[in-house]
Amino acid sequence: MAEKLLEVNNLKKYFPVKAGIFKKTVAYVKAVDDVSFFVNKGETLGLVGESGCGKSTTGRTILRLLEATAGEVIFEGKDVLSLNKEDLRNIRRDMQIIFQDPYASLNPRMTVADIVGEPIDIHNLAKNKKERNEKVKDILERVGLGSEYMRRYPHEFSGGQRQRIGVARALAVDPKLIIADEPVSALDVSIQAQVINLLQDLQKDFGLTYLFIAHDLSVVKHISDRIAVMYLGKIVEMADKTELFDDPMHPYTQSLLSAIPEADPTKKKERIILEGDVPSPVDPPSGCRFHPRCPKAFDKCSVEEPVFKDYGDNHFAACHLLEE
Amino acid sequence: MANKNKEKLVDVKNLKTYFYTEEGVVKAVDGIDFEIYPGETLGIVGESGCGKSVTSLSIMGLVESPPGKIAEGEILFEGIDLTKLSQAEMRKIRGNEISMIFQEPMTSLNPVYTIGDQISEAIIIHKGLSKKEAMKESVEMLKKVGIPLPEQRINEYPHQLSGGMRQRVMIAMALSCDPKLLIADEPTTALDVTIQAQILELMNSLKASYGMSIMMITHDLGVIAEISDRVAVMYAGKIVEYTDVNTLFADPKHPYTWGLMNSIPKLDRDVNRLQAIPGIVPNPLNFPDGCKFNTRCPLAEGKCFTDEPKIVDAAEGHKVRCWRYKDLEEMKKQNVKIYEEQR
Amino acid sequence: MSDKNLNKKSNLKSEGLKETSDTLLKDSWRKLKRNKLALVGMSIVILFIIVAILAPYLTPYDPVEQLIWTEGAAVKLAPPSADHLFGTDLYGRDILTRVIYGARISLQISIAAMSISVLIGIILGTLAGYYGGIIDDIISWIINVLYAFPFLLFVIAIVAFFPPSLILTFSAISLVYWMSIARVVRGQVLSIKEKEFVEAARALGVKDWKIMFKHILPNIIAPVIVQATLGMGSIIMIEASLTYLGFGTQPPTPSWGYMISAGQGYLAQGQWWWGVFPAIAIILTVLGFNLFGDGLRDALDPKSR
Amino acid sequence: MFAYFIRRTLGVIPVILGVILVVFILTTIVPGDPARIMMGQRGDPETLKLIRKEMGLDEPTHVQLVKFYKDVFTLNLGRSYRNNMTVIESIKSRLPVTATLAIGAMIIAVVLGVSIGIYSATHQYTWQDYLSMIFSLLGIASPVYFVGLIMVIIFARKLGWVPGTGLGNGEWIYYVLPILTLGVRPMALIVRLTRSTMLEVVHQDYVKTARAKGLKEKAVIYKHALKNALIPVITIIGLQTASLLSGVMLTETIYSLPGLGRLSIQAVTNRDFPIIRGVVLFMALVFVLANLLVDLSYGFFDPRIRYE
Repeated sequence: MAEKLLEVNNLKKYFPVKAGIFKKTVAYVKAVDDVSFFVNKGETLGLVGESGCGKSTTGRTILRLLEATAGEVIFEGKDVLSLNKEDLRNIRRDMQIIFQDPYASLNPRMTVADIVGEPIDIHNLAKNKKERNEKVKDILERVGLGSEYMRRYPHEFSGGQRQRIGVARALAVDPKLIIADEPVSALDVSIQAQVINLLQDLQKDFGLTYLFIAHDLSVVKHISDRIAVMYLGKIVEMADKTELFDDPMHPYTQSLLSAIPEADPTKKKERIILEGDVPSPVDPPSGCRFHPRCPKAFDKCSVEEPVFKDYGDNHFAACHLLEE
Repeated sequence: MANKNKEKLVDVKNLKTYFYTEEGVVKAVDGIDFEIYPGETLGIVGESGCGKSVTSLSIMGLVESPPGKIAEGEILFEGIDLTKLSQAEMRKIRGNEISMIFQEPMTSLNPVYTIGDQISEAIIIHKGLSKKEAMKESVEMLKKVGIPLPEQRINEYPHQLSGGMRQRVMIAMALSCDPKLLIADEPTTALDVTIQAQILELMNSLKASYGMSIMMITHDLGVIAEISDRVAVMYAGKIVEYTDVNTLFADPKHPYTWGLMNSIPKLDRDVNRLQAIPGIVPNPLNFPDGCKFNTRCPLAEGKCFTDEPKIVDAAEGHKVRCWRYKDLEEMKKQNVKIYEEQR
Repeated sequence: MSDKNLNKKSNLKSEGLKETSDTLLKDSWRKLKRNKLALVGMSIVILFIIVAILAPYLTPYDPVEQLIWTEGAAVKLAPPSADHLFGTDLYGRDILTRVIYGARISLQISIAAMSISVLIGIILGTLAGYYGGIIDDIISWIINVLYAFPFLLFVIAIVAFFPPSLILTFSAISLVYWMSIARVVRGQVLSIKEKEFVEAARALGVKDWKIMFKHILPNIIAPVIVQATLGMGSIIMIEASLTYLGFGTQPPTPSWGYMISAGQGYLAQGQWWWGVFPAIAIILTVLGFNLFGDGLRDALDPKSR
Repeated sequence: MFAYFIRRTLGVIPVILGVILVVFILTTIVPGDPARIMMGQRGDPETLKLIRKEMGLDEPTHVQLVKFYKDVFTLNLGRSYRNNMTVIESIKSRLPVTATLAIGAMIIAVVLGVSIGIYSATHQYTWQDYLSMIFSLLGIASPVYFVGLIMVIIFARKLGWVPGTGLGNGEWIYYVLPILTLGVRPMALIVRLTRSTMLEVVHQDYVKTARAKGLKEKAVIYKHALKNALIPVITIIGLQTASLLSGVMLTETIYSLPGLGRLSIQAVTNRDFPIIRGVVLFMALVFVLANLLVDLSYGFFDPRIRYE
């Protein structure tokens, strides 16, 4: 039985919408609305969805970069959401994040040595300056950057190299969990592969656990052990990756899978083209949130919200069709 | 031969578009040849900075000058060299016979004018219709690209529409004057997969009904496989491989194409590690001598560092620019992974 | 084998890394050097500062001593000559000398006023931008209110009722000028605190004050320097206007604004030098700061290359 | 859009309340006894007492403040200590001159500034462009009073085209030089800003789209680029009101025009507190209202705000 490292229960994150004459809160963007999942030690859970589905907000809320509206985030038995400032700082040694934009995620006024060294300083992981520099050097080499780069500033590096620096910074505290928020989507195809390989190598070497957030299903499939699919603030399906790709249960997952253009001109696959756009998370559809676009929706779907439950072998889904 | 020439809608010959910057000359497009036949879709694929967008802007005559300039070459459109046309003559072609859609639907529409205003503009100049008729025509176009409630939409402003809808508006605008060639520069890159699928389907069906040619520029091999008939792969301002889509995917002959295909994860098969191309694209101000791919190519040796390879016919209708494409073929046969799974 | 080496070397090069590291400062200097107008501006600014500092060594005359009492009427409103390059004024004072000493006064007031403004501006702007909420509401309200007053009238209303002095002048100017800095700082902090590197710092457990000092402040220094450089010109202009109207530096202390106001009556009669030279000094100095500031803006912008 | 209008309009209220507060503080922190300052040496104890009572100086500060707010809202701002006119009357009598100057200068600055700016941007790196850049750099760096001085000497004294100073019988010709003088600086600023925003806008994607449609360059510039480029220019016009009012003080001084600027300087020199309060308050309110108008006009130029 795999050991759970992270467990998220009924997590909600609502952003107030202010409007009108006095900028009163008139509604909420329900960015994350009652989301539950877990990540086992040493595995990679892929969290996929289209823009605005709440996947990045989920990641940030787990780390308390955003304060949750409701719910529980259990990391190694401790509820992260109720920790005080000091305990939170301590737990951040164990949970780290890698960002999407390699240009915005590094402080342009700090050298690489300082960027990677800062976490070491904060958590007193080095006894003296020499040890700190040794550590920084070490980590940089681990991510494929020579120590001769230490005194340079971020703007001197290419996107892929910057992303490596971001990985090094996260790695510096020796974390157990890394939340990777679209870490390769800003990179060119040939560079993407380099960073994906790096992340996989590091996982093996350090026994890392990843929550891998992305919109690109083929990348997620390559790197993940299990995959959760989000739509409009909710997880609609979660399963082992082969299970999910071979036997997608939720109509949204099915159409998502069919929509990916494959690099193989001989394969003309049957497309399920969804109608329209994703509705606004301010005023999500009643019942199942997918029903206005769902090719298989029936009466019940617009009235009652389907329950997210296990249909065997840890294959979770939320759809009325499955209950029939 | 002469007959075949006549058939070509577009014939680009030795096109060189350079940018003269303070740091030096950027050879964004450096001597490329390709052609587009009526009714076909030509895909141009490459990573950022390879010159694919500059190629499309060169055809449209929209390269910003200064600093950019078409330094050499011809762009024959129905036999007429576009590079020699005056601005006024070029304007009659732009938006009329050749039209273009861009990557960013969010910024490609003018925020201060209504959708109808912007679509009808091209109709008024090129078809000579009155404003009222043009508006009616715009509604028709919006219907064709699948925008619900078109009568209402023409009075709305771009910020009131979603990204996918805006891209549909761009397509409606581009097709409003029945162009012979539609240039699409990364039209789906900014969109989500399900919306991308909608747009690609729309483009395919419109192509069928309008019979125009499409030049599809993208970095996404999946989109290329989906929509193109023939493909040109670009790297550092040059076409490195040029053939029909099935051949390209079945038998890539350039190490760069080969690497690109192996560096993307596949849906239908699992690999433990991706075969990544090492290094990064060279700085355009500082291209290496010899083959421009030699800084990243595992096969590079001797000649590759000194002499630039010419693009040659490796097989019937299969052009490749590489000194060692035959060696690559050998290696592929022996199942050698040229991009070692280095750590 | 040599091929392999070659390969490796060009690899490094192609990755855009030069042999030596470019600091941001060097990078900015490189960009600034290309901008000729900015260099002109910078030269004027440097000249202005040198002249102000070295004033006593640059001229044999005293700025205040009225030579007509010792040398007679010949030095009264004398046109430019070898002895008096800019001529003399009604009291036989050397105008060049007074322009040079005027630079001193201008520099003192503008530097003092700008330093205070920058200090207040950074503190209040950062607090407003970083904490938002009620703190931001209050600070923004103060800024909006102060912005509503015509600058000159406001300063006059402050200085008019106190005994005139240098300290009063620069204090009054900085009392209203800080908001220009604060506005810039607030806007910058608002945008930078949303950047992912600040989120990364928070995710690492960096404390609030440290995020402000280490991650946010260094990134707003450039726009503050630009705003301060441009602002030096505005303050010099304000000080001159104040003096021109009789509310700033009091005679006989040499000051550009006063010289124009004293000399303007003689301008049309042909004795143009009394009023024109100090005016040229103002125009050049303000122009210098504006050109230099604009150049810095482009040079310090990490987006431009 | 209605909500936007209302919100902007209501947003002005705290600023106005603050402006009144600042005016109060300005005239209260004066060192010593305001009554004594106003009357100078001539004040006998009886008069001083009377003045103190009239101004409410014998009351505690917070009572004075409340009274001041009340006075402002009932437009009861007192009388000048020089000529016994009410403050409102004084402002009314001086306003036409200042309004003519300020509005005239603004119209010239906007019309010429925007046109020259566009011309400059569309003819980048030509001699006309350089000329307009030099003009605008000098315009920004030159003190208003020096510009006025030179204009008077050239156009009035030497060429005799227009009268020099004063207002004659209020004929329009007397306003020509002052308006030009006052307009130079804002015009120079608008030229620079229009030029730079135009150059920026011209590189936007939607301008590329417009060109790709085959539009004439004129239509691209004047239809697609201009309307977007004007948005920041309008902001600057609003913010320029304050410096324009500062300029008014200087312009009226050099041309000896009986406007609000002169009035304010005279009032300060004369220590005429009610007038100082009145004029400072009035000018600040003009600025606030001008910027409110600018905010509201965004609704016209920018549909993103109209549909907020």
